[in-house]
Amino acid sequence: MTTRVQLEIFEGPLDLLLHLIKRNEVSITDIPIATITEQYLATLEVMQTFNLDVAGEFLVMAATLIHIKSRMLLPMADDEEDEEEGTDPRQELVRRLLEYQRYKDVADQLERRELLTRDVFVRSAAPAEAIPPGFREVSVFELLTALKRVLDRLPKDVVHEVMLEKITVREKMTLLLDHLRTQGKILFESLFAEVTTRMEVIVTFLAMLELVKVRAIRIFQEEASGPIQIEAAAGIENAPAVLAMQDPEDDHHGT
Amino acid sequence: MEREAIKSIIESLLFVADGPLTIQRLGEVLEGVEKEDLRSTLDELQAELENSGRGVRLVEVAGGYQLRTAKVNADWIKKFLGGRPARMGRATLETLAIIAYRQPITRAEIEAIRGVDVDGVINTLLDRSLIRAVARKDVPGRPFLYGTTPQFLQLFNLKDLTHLPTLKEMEEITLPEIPGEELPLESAEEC
Amino acid sequence: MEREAIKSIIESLLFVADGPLTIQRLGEVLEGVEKEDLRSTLDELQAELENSGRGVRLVEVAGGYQLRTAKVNADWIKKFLGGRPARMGRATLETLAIIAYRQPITRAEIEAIRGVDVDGVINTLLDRSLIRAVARKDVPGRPFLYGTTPQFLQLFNLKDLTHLPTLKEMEEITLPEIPGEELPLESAEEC
Repeated sequence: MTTRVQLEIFEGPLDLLLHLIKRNEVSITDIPIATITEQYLATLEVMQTFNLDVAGEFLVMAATLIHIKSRMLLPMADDEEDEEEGTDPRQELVRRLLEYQRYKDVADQLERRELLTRDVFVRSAAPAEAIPPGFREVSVFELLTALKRVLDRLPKDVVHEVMLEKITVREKMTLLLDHLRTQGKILFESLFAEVTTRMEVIVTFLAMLELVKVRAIRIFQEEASGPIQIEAAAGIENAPAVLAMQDPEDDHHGT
Repeated sequence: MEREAIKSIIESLLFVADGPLTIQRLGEVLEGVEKEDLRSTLDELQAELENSGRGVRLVEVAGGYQLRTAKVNADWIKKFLGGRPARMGRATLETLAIIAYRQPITRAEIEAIRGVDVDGVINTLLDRSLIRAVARKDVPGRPFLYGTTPQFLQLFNLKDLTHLPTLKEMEEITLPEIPGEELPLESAEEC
Repeated sequence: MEREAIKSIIESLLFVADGPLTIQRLGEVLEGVEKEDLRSTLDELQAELENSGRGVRLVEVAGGYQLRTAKVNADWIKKFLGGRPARMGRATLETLAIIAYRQPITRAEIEAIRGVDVDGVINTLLDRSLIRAVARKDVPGRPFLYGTTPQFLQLFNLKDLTHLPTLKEMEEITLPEIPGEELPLESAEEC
């Protein structure tokens, strides 16, 4: 069973070869091919004896070793090149072993470093405070509650109807600003007085939201649970300019 | 075990814990250390962090102990977190709002409300685990119905959906903060 | 602002950050504080945590700064967190090493070096966000080219890729021959 355990630790044919080279205390650059080939094949045999699945790569390497060994035994003519690659097969093998060895070495070094989740740990759970907000503006939801109320007053399921609406958020924003310019302060509810579809409610609402965001309008109550009022923020005359700057973002509000 | 070593271990455990840590739980890990010793070590750690004006403090909360940032740095943390580049866009925000208040709701219904295609936005929200498909609507095509997730509640610091802001809270509205904007310097400089 | 206050704020920010924090980012939050001051404050904080044998340390990693638990407490944290820590196998490590040094690199190129199929390993590494596809190679089939991620740097506690352990130069080793040339017969005949 010890043999088996050892066999399973080979990462591949190159790993096995490096192991054999080390065990024989020979140099990678000067591999005694006959000996190493013999031991390599013997190892594969052991693997098969234990019914281990010998991966195709191991067999390919076996063939390569046998091929190199046979070439070693033949006198080599100066002009005769390897029929496959135009290079000496042992040389290519040496190059591969050396390169693989380099990465094995650095892998060892990496493994000895302070590894995250083995040696050191960072905070596991992002606390609530660390969650990216992006929309920490709770006021949006406060406003949406108002929207919900308005929606609840409307007949249910007019979804098809809303698709036909042509009014856009930008148009509503302009209307609302005009309205505020002439009326001064208005009641939130009055915005929806003549609105009949959910779509229009929502478009109106979104328009109001946009205006709050660019600080063109202000929404307030004079007392708790009192009527919600809307008024133009100071410097409303600048609002159209602000809106113009918002143009690219407004595209998605079109109906 | 030495007291300083125990303190160091406790600090490490508090650091990796995802919630308040009870003395009980600490005792399970640090077997053999008496509860009184744990408690006095915690007190010591708490005092040290406090007295040296550290950015991280140890607080006793919800029956356990938890490392938290120093209150005095709150505005800076808000500025740091609020100024993150990967902020949610307006479209995402609004879609999330509609889902939060109208759940369960289908993609088509959201699109009907917003008047635009919301595929990308829905995917973003799904990716960030703020919404999830909760069921299928019994209409042709059996579209998914979306609802918000616990992460959504966490993000808005809500106990549950019934705690979504109500009309009463409207009074608290002054001017909403524009995301990414700087914090007022007066409050920041108090630190 | 006072130096101690800055240090406290920095510690708070490091505590809430979900990854290494760059000097750049700290500078954006702490406007007006010079980069050198930030750096020296970080160094100071690092030294303080180190010298007082605290359970939390400050490390420079992946281009930024991050709070991490002290290595000496690793076993206790593992006991506390429970479960078997995901050990990194040899195949994974070797493949990761090859990608780290040779990036951008294709699957086939990695296989050529390791001598075995790496499909499974590549998928594991992609899942764990340690590598990512960075481009496609302009060869038939347009295979993906892989590179390492910031998470890779974090995993191995590396400041950046230039801090990888030195890879032994191939040139340092005397190869029998330059590819294409003949093998010297003397050495070949020894076999």
